[in-house]
Amino acid sequence: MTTYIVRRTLMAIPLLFIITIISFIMMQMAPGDPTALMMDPMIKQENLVAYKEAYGLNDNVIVQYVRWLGNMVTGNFGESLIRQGVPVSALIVARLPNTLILMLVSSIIAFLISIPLGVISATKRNSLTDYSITFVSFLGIATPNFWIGLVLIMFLSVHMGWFPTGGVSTLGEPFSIWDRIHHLILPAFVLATADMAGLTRYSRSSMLDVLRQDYIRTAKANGFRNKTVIFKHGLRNGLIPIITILGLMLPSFIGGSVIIESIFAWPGIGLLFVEAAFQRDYPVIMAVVVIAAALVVIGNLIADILYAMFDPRIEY
Amino acid sequence: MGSTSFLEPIQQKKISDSREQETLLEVRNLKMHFPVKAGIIQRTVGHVKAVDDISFTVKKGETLGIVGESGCGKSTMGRTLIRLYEPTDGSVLFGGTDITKLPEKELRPLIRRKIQMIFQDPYASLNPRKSLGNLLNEPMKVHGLYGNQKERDEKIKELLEVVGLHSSAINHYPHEFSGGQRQRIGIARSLVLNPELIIADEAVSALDVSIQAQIINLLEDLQEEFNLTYIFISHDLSVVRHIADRVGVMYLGKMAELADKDDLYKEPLHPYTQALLSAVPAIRSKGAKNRERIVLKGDIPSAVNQPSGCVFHTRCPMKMKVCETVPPQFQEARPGHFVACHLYD
Amino acid sequence: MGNDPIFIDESQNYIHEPIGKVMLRKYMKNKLAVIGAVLLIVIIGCAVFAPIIAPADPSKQVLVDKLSPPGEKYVLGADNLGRDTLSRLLYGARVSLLVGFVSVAGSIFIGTVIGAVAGYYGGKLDAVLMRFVDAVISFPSLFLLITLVTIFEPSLMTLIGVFAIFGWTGTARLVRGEFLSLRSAEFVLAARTLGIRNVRIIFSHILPNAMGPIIVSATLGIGGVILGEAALSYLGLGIQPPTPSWGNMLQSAQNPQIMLGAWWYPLFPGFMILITVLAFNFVGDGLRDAFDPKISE
Amino acid sequence: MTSLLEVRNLKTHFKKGKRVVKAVDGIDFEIRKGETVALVGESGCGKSMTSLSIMGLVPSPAGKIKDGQILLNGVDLANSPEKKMYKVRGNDIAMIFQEPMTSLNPVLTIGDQLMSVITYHLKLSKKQAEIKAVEMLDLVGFSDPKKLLKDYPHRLSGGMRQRVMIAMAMSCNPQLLIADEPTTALDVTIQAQVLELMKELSMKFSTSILLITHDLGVVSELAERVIVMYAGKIVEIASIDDIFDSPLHPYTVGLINSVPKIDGEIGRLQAIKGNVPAPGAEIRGCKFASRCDKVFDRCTQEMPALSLMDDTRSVRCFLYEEVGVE
Amino acid sequence: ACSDGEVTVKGEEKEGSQSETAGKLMLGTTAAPTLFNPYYSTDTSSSTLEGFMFSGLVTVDQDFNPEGDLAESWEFSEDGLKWTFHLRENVKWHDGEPFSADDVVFSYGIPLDEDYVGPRGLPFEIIEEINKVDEHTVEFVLSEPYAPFITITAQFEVLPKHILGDVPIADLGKHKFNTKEPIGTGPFKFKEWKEGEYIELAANEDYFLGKPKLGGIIYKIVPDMNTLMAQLEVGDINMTSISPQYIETANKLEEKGKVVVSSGPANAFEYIGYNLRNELFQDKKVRQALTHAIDKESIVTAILDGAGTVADGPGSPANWAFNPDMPKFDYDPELAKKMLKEAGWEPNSEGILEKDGKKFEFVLKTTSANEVRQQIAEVAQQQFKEIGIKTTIEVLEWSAYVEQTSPPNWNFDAMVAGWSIGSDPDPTWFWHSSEIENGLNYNGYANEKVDALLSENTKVSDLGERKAIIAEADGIVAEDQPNTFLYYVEGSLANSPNLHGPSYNASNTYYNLHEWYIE
Ligand SMILES: Nc1ncnc2c1ncn2[C@@H]1O[C@H](COP(=O)(O)OP(=O)(O)OP(=O)(O)O)[C@@H](O)[C@H]1O
Ligand SMILES: Nc1ncnc2c1ncn2[C@@H]1O[C@H](COP(=O)(O)OP(=O)(O)OP(=O)(O)O)[C@@H](O)[C@H]1O
Ligand SMILES: [Mg+2]
Ligand SMILES: [Mg+2]
Repeated sequence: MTTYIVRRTLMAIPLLFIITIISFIMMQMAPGDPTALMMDPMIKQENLVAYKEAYGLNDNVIVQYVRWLGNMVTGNFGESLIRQGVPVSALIVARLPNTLILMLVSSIIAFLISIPLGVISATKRNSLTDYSITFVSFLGIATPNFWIGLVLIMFLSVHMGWFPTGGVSTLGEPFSIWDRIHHLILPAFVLATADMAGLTRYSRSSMLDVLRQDYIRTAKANGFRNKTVIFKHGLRNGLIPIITILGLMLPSFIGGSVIIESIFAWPGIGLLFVEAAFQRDYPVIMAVVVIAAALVVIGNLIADILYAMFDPRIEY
Repeated sequence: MGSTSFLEPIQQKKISDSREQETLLEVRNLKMHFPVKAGIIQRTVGHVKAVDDISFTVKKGETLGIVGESGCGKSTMGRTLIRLYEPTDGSVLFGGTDITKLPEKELRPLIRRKIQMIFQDPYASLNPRKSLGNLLNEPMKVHGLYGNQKERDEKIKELLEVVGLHSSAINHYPHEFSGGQRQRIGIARSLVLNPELIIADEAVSALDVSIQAQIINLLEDLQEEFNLTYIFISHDLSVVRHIADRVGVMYLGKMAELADKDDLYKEPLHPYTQALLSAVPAIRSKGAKNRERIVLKGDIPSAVNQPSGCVFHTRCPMKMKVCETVPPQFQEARPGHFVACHLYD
Repeated sequence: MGNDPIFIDESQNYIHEPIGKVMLRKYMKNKLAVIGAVLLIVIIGCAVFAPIIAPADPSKQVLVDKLSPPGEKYVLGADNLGRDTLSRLLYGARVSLLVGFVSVAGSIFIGTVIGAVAGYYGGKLDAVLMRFVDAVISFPSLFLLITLVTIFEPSLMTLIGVFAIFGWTGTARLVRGEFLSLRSAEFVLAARTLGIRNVRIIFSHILPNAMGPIIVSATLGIGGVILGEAALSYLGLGIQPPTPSWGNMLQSAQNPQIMLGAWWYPLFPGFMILITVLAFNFVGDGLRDAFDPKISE
Repeated sequence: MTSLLEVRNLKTHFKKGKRVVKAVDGIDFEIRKGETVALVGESGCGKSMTSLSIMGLVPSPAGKIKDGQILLNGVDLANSPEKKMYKVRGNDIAMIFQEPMTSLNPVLTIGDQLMSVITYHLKLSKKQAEIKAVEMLDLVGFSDPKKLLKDYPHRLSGGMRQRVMIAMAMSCNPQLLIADEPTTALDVTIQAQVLELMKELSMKFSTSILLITHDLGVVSELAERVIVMYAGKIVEIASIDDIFDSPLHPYTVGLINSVPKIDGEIGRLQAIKGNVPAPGAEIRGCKFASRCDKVFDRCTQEMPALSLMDDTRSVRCFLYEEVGVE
Repeated sequence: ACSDGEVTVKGEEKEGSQSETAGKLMLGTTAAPTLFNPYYSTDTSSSTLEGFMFSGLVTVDQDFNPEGDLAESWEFSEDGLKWTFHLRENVKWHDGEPFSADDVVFSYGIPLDEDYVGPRGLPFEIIEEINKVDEHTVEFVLSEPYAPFITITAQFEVLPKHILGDVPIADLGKHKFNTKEPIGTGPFKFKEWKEGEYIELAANEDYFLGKPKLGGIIYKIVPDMNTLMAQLEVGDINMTSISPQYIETANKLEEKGKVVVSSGPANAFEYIGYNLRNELFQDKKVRQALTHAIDKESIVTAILDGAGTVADGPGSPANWAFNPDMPKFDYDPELAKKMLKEAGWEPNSEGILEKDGKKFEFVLKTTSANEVRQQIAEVAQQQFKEIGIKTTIEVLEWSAYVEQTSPPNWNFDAMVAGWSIGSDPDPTWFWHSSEIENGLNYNGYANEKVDALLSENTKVSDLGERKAIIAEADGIVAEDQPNTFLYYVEGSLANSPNLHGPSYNASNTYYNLHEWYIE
C-alpha cells in the first residue's frame, strides 16, 4: 500500500513536470505583464523597466523556467510579483484550506443527493419518477453555476435572510463550527449542482448496469427482498465506477470553484488564480496550477485507493 | 523436435521422409509469452507462458485437431502461427519459408493470403458496419486479385453458393443473419483468397448443435473440394474426433500428446488425455455400462505460475517423483504417436 | 460442389434492413430523445433562418427603450441597450450553436486521431500520449480556458479554437478505450489476417464501430461548450460584442437591478441555454441507445 | 412417486415493440419428488424462460407470465404475490446459473453471500449460520471451508465458484433445484467434478432437479427423464433410455444425430437443415415443419398436439397421432 | 466577543452577532490591496488603506485645497525652489516612537535613492535636496519651480525611519513591514490581514488629531459586485463606492431606507481615444466629425442611468482648473457626414465611407474589466455605422489591453478609455508631446501651443494664473479632439444610514475620517 502510494506519487512527477512546462509557456505567451496594473500618471517608464529587471521578467523564458523550477524543487514557490515580499506559499496556505473544504463538502453534498436519486431512477426505470429525476438533473446540467449562485444569494440570503451573503465566517465572531457551516452551505450546494446532475446520470446508468448482472439475479433467486437486493448486492457494485468519476470530477470542481469563490467571496485558490492571472502574477499562477494539478493527482490517487477498497478484485 | 528414441531408427526415418514431401507447415519450438501486468499501475509481474515450446508439423490436405481445456493456449498458438502475435521464440516454416521473421510487407502476399483463419464467434468476427459484399470484396481488392470488380462479383457469387448462402444476401449486414449463416460468411471470407491452410479456432463452438453439424459438414466438403489443410482448434473432443486426422492435446501451453486420431482416442497414452477423454459426458445407449471415469482433482494451475517439472503433475493420478522436477520430453513413444510423459521415457 | 443442396436456404427471404433504419427505430423508441431531436431541429432552424424570422436587426439600439418589458413592440422585451431580445436570441443561437458545433467538431477530430493512434498502436506511444492527455486533464478546464483566452486575441475563432483545444481530451480517452478493446476484436483480427493495412483498419474498420460513443460525446460536448461560453462570459472573456450569444446575453443581465427589476431579460437566454443543452443531452442519450449494439430493440 | 412441481399450460410472453415473442408457448410437464428431469433444446427455445417463470423472475416489465399455473406441492406460484415468492425462492426452490464467473457478487465475501442466505431463510443466528455454511462448503468438496468464507469470488476458479453456487443453492434444503446450464461454461474435467457432485447431492438429499442443458451428454449422465423443447413448445417427453434409443419426434432424432459421438464413428453428421425460426415469427402449423424431412401437408396447416404415447412418453407430431390423443 | 458600552441598538438585532463589528466602518471593495507602502503600491485599494494608516506632510480637503497633515504649516521661497515644512510636535508612531523630521527626510529620500526599484520615481525627480533643519522642520530644494509639488509630492505618506532606516533601499519593496506590520501615524492602526477576506484596522488612540470615533475599519474584499450589493443591503458592509451599473440598485436601496447614496462629479473623464499615428485620424476635421456622430447624451442617460455629464473636452468639473467653455461638437450625424464628405470621404456602394479606395474602418478596443466601456463601444459602433464607418470591437482582458495600447506598442486604432486626474490638475501627462515616447500621451497628440502652455503651467505658483493656462490648453485640445470626449464621470457612494461622515467628493473621500461615527 505504502509502496503503491509512493510509486504513484513518483509517477505523478513527470505529469506535474509537463503541466508546469505547458503553463509556463502559456503564461509567457500571454500578453501583458505585472506592470499593467501600474497605470498611473505618476509612474515613470524607467521605473517599470527597472522593476521588470529586478524581478527577472526580462530574462529568457528558459532561464526563467529553470530558475522557477529550481526554486520549486526546493519547495519554494517564490514571491508574489504583485504582493511584493509575500511568499507565494503563504498565499497558498491561507487559501487552500478554504478551497479544500468547499470541494470536500460540495462533493459530499453531490454524492449524498445524486447517488440516491440515481438509484431510485434506475430501479424505477422509465417511470414518472425516473423521468422527473432525469429532467431535474438535466436542468442542473444546463443552468450556469453563476446564475444559480446569484439567484440563491438574492433570494435565500438577501430576501429570506436564511444564509449569509458570502465569506467563510461572520466577521469578528469567534470561531464556531455552526457559523462556518452556515457560510458553507450555499456555495457548496451551488458548486455541487453542476456535478450533481452528471453524477445522478452516472449513478443511474451504473446502477442499471449492475441490476442487469448475473449476481443480482442470483440474489433474487435466493429470495432476498428487493430492497436487500438493491442496497446490499447492487449499490456497492454500482458505486465502484462512480468512484472513478469522482477522480475525473476533481478538475471540474477546481475549475468551477473559480466562479463560486468569486460569487460567494470565498477566499480560495480559484479566486487567487483569477486575480493572479489578470495581474500576471506569474509565481502565483504557477503555484496555483501546480497545486491544482497536484490536487487532481491526489484526488485520483484517493479515488484509486477507494476503488481498491470497494472492489476486492483490485490488488496492489 | 524429433524423436530421441533409438528404437527403430530406420523405419522412423522413412516415415518422416515420406512425410517431409507433403509437409505444409512445420512448427519448431514455438513460444509465446505474454507479460502479466498487475495492480492498478500495471507493472509486469511475470509472464503467461501461453505457448511454451511447441513443435509439430502439418501435412498438406490433412486436418490437425488441437484440443485442450480453456486457457491452455490453443488460440494463442493459432494466432501466433499467422503472426497476429509476434512469437517470443521458435520458428514457423510454411512451405519451407520461416514466416516468423518476415517483415509485414513480405508477409502480406504470402501468409496473409495462403493462411486464413476462421474465428470462434460468428457475431464478433464480422465487422457489423460492413455489408456482406463489402466483407468479401475488400480482401480481394487489397490483394489485387481478379482484375476488375466484375470478376470479383463473380467470385463472390460463387463463394456464397459454395457455403450455402443465397446470392441475394450480398447487400445485407451481419446483424441480419443468424449465427450459422454468419459462420458461413466467415468461412466464405476465409476462402476468398484461395488459401492453402485454414486455422479454425473454435469455429463451431458457439453454434447450436443442429447448426454445428451443418458447419462441420460444410468444412469437410470444402476440404475435399479445394484440397484444404485445416488446423482445427476446439475444446470439444467429440467434434475433433469427428473432423480431424491427427489430434494434438495441449495442457498449460505445452503439447501433451499428438497422434493419429484413432490411436489417440482408442489408446491415449498421456494420463491427462486419458482423464480428459473419460470426463466427456457421453450419450449412453440403453443398458450400456457407465464408462469408468477418471475425475481429476483440483483446478488447472494458472499459466503464470506453472508447476515445475511436468506441468500436469499437480493433478496427475499417476504422478512419480521425477515428474515434480524434470519436465518430460515430447517424444515419439509409438510410431507417429508423440507424448510428453515420464511414463514413456 | 459436394455440398448438400439442402443447405442452401431457399426459404430465406432476407429482409434487407439497413443499419440506419434499425438505429432510427431504436432511437425513436426513446421518447425524450425524439423530443430532443425535434427541439434541436427547431433551434437549428431558428439559427439558420434568423435573418428571416428576426423581427429586427439584432444590433439595432434604441437606447430609450432600454430594458423594455415584453410587449407589442418587443415580443420578448429589449436589452440594456434597447435591442430586441427576440432577434438577439435568434442570432445568438447562430453563435452559440456555431461555437458549439465547430469547436466540438475540432475537438472530436483531434481527440479521435490521438485516441485512435494511442489505442490502436498501444505500448510506448500510447503511454506518452496518455500522459499528455493526463496533463491536460489535470489542468482544471476553466483555468486553461482563462489562460488561453488571455493569450489569444479574442474572436469567435479564438473561442472556437480554445474550446476545441480544451475539449479533445475526453474524446481522446474515450476513443482510445474503444480502440483498445476493438483492436483485439475478432473482426479486426480477421481484417489483419486478410492482409489489410493498419491505416485502413483504423479508419475503415474500427472507427465506424467506435462512432457511437464518439457521436454521443459530441452531442454532450456541444451542450458543454454552450455552457462554457456562458461561464467565460461571466468572467468577461466570451464572445466579442456586439455579436449576441446566449452566454453574453445572460452575462449582461447579472445585475440585481436587472435580475429583480427586469427578470424577463435573463430568463430568455437562460431558457434557451437550458432547452438546447437539454435537447443535446436527450439526443445524446437516444444516440447512445441507437448505436449500442448491446442494447436490444 | 408424487409430483412435486406441476406446470400447466405455461405461457410466458415478451413484448417487443408491437410484436409479441412467445418465449414459452403453453407447456405442461411435471417433476416428481427426488427425480432429475432434463430440459433440452436449442438456444432460444425457451428453456431459461421456463425456469425463470417457475422462480417468478421473468424480467419485467417486458416479459410476463400470460397464462398457466405452476403448482409447487399444489400451491400455484404463477399467481402468488411477490411477498410469498420471497419465501419460496432459495428456500423451496433454489437455482444455479450457467455463468459461475459472474453469478457471485464480486464485492461480497463467499461467507457473506452464503451466510446471508442461511440466516435469511433458516432464521439461524450468525454463529449457527457459519457452522452451516462451513458444513455446506465441506459437502461440496472444499478442503478449507473456514478460510474460504473470507475469500472473495475473484480468487476462485470457475469450478470452485460453481461449487459455491451449489452449496448456496442446497444450503436451505430445497425441494427443487433448478440448474440452468450449470456446466456449460466449465471445462470438461471440471464439468466432470461438478456433475459428480450434483449426482451425489441429489441422491443424498433426494432433491428434485430440473436440469437445463443443450448438451445431450450431460443429460445422459444425470437425468432420468428428458423434456425436449422447440420454439417455445414441448415436442417430446421421454425417459432417458427411450429418448436415445428410440427418439420419436423428428427434431429429437435430428438433435441426437447431429451430435458427433466421442466413441463411435459416424461417417457424416446428420444435420438438421435450416435455422430455428426467429423469435416472434408467426408460424402456422408445426414450428418444426420447415426443417423436418418427414414433413407433409398437414404439418404446415395445423399445430399437432402433445400426445401421450404411454405412461412416460409424450410427443408432438402428426406421425404418431393415431397412437393416442391427449 | 466584547460587549462594552459601544454596543448600540443595532447590536441587538442579530443577538450580538454584530458585537465585534459594531461601531466599525466596514468598507466593501471588489479588489484586494497589494501592500501598504505608498512608495511601492499603485492600486487604489492599497492607497486607500495607506491613507488610513499613514499621514503625509499635507493632505487635501474636499475641494483639492492642500491642508496640513503632519506639517502644521509650510512656506516657499520667492523663486519657488525652496519649500520649508514645520512639523507637528505631538505626533507618535503607532508603536509609540515619536515622529520627527528624520522620518520625513528618510521617506522622501527613498525614491531618490539609486537602489530604489519602485514605481514612484516621477514626482520626486524635481527634488534636489532634502534637509533637516531641526527636529521639526524640513526643507526641500527643487531643481525648478513645480506647482504640483505641494499637492502631489508632499502628499506622499511618511514612513518610520526607526523601523526602516536600516533596511537597504533595494529590499524595501519586499520588506515585511509592507504587508505584516505597517506602522504609521494615521488615525487607524493595522490589526490583521486575513488573506482574501479582509483587512482590519483599529482606532489609533493617540492620533494627533484626536482619537477616531470609529472603533475600527474592516476593509472587506468581495470580488463580485452583485454580492457586494447584497452585502450592502443586508448590512454586512456599511459603505462602498458604487459603479454606474449599480447606481439604480443603490437608489432602490435608498428608497427602502437601507442606505444613503451620495453622488458628485468625479475627477475623471471618459473618451474614445484615436491613435493619431493612424492615417484615418490625422485630419482634425475627421475627428470632429466622429465626435458629431456620437450621441453622448443618450450614452449618459441610457448606459449610465444619468450618472455623468456630457463632456466636450478634457478635465473634470470636480476640478478647480476645469474650463466649462470649450468648443462643442454636438450630436449631429448629418453634419458629421457632411464634414467627412468635405474631408474626402464618400460612401461606397455598401454605404461605407471610402477615400482613395480605402475604407473607413477601424478596430475599437476596450477592456473586459470595464463593462460600461464595453457598452459604450457597442453604442459607438452602432452610431459610427450610421454615418458609414465600420468598426470592429475588441474587448481585451486588462493586462493584454494595457500592453497593446501603451508604449511602445500603441497597437490600437481607437479605444474607449478614461482618465482619472489626480489631486493636481496638471494635464501635461496626457497632452504634452514629451509624453508620447514613454508617457500617457497614447494618442500621440502633439501641438506646439499646447506644449508651451503645459510647460508653463507647472511653473506658476498662482492658482488663478495656472487655471487660466490649463483652461486655454484644454480648450485647444478640445478643439483638436484627439479624443471624442464622452462624459465626466459621476461618482457615487453608498453607506448605511447610521454611518455619519461620508459624502461623495472627488478630492478626498475619507476627509476627516477620525470624525466619522456610527450611531
Ligand atoms: N493478449 C494476451 N495477453 C496476455 N495474456 C494472454 C493474451 N491472450 C491470451 N493470454 C493468456 O494466455 C493463456 C492462453 O490463452 P488462449 O486464449 O490461447 O487459451 P485457449 O486455449 O484458446 O482458451 P479458450 O478455450 O478459453 O479459448 C491464457 O492464460 C490467457 O489468459
Ligand atoms: N428480456 C427479453 N426480452 C425479450 N425477449 C426475450 C428476453 N429474454 C428472452 N427472450 C426471448 O425468449 C426466448 C426464450 O429465451 P430463453 O432465454 O428462455 O432461451 P433458452 O432456451 O434458455 O436459450 P439458451 O440456450 O440460449 O439459454 C428467446 O427467443 C428470446 O428471444
Ligand atoms: Mg481460445
Ligand atoms: Mg438459457
